[in-house]
Amino acid sequence: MPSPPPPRIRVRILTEPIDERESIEFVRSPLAGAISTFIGTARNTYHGVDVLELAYECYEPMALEVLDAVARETCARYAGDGDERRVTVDGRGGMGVVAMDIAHRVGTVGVTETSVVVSCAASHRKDACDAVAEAMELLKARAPIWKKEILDVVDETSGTRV
Amino acid sequence: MPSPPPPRIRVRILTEPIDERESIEFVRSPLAGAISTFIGTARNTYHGVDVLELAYECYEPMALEVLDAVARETCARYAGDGDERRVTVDGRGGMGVVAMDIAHRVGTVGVTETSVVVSCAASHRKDACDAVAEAMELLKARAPIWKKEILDVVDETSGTRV
Amino acid sequence: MPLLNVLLFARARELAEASSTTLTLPDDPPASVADARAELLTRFPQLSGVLQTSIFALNKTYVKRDDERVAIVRAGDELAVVPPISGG
Amino acid sequence: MPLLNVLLFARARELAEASSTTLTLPDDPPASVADARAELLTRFPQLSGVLQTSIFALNKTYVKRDDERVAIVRAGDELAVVPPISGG
Repeated sequence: MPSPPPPRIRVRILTEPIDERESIEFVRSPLAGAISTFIGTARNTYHGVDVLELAYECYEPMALEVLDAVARETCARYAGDGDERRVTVDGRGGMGVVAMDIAHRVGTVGVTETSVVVSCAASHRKDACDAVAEAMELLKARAPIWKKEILDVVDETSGTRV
Repeated sequence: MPSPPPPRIRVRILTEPIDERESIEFVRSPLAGAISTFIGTARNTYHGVDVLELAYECYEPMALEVLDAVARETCARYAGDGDERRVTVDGRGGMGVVAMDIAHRVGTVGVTETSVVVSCAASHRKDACDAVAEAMELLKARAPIWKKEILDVVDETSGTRV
Repeated sequence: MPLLNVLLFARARELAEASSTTLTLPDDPPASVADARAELLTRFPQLSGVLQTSIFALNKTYVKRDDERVAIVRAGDELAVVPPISGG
Repeated sequence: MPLLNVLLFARARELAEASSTTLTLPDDPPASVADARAELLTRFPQLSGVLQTSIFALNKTYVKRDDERVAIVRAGDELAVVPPISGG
């Protein structure tokens, strides 16, 4: 029985638009029957107020370390035992998670544009989906990244948008 | 408070390769802060035996009706109340799911190629991820689609691959 | 005497060596999906195994196994043999 | 007298009108993150509010609020003020 290979992991902080397809292709693997991708996009409202765009700021060297740790922890948690001979009825097992890609954009992100992508490939469906959900939870809890909503509200004192 | 628009829904059975990016762009919306995409891919092993390719067969008119029903039920289940003024701490709410795209490929699907894509956009993260997971469960339980693994095993009687 | 269109998929299609067939069934009393199942078995004895694990879809709606006796088939209806599905 | 590099982000950066600063702290006894927090408040009183909800990262590792007194800062260390994060 082959043991699972170490997961392929990539993490990036990008100032340019994120290419979701390239993220999917990065994780695609003959060992994987499932790819799950989460894409965070800039919504047009914040607590009911119109949003013009988002501005993301990042402590980049630390953020890269945190994202790498998040990916490694998540891949380890959803690793498989390499046994592909068994029928899986629960959407897990086999090689488990085999690849993960995390990319976060910084700078100005327009409405509908992508701010973050997490892609994960696994032998089976639930490992892939759960690993992505968990990586997003950990990213939001730990990565030193800040979002600021640029709202369509003019400050009456300064005349600038807030 | 605006009420959520009816969800945009598209379902397809395709003989050509599925374009994952196009599926993501179909669901992308200024109302959505989250897009979740699940991609089923052809794995290189089946119960430990090498797989050469997959062959999918479909009862197409019924499959399209089932996929449409799956998308509508799932969107209804994760619909929001339109209230974007509240802070969401649970990754749900607002407009809920605003768009879903389901595409299933039929015919020959090579190893690593995509057999199915489900994309969903929602105001918030958990609604999008849970709706995709649920749509996949329903699709697997109900859609009249059959997968056959073409294995790298030669039948000794006929001399053909099984 | 309704003429029923029957579609065969996956293992059922392979064993019958046909992707569709037609069945002629009695109409008094009206025939049911259960009658169609019996007639299919007579016509294609090689489907015996796969029919045990298949359900039928009548005009694109699944018929529960317990409802096959009460699901009436009419001339021009489309009945599909649905072996265990495996999409995704 | 360690010279400590301090990075300021988000609301802390906006209020201080600076993305970084340096602090000179006593080295006998050695200064801690808690001392840096106090010195920052003296230097930038306008950070009073945001510092209450911020944590520090020392050389790219978060320092728990309860550990600020025991986390020693050394010359050349990099200390970051981390207001509540909101990535994703």
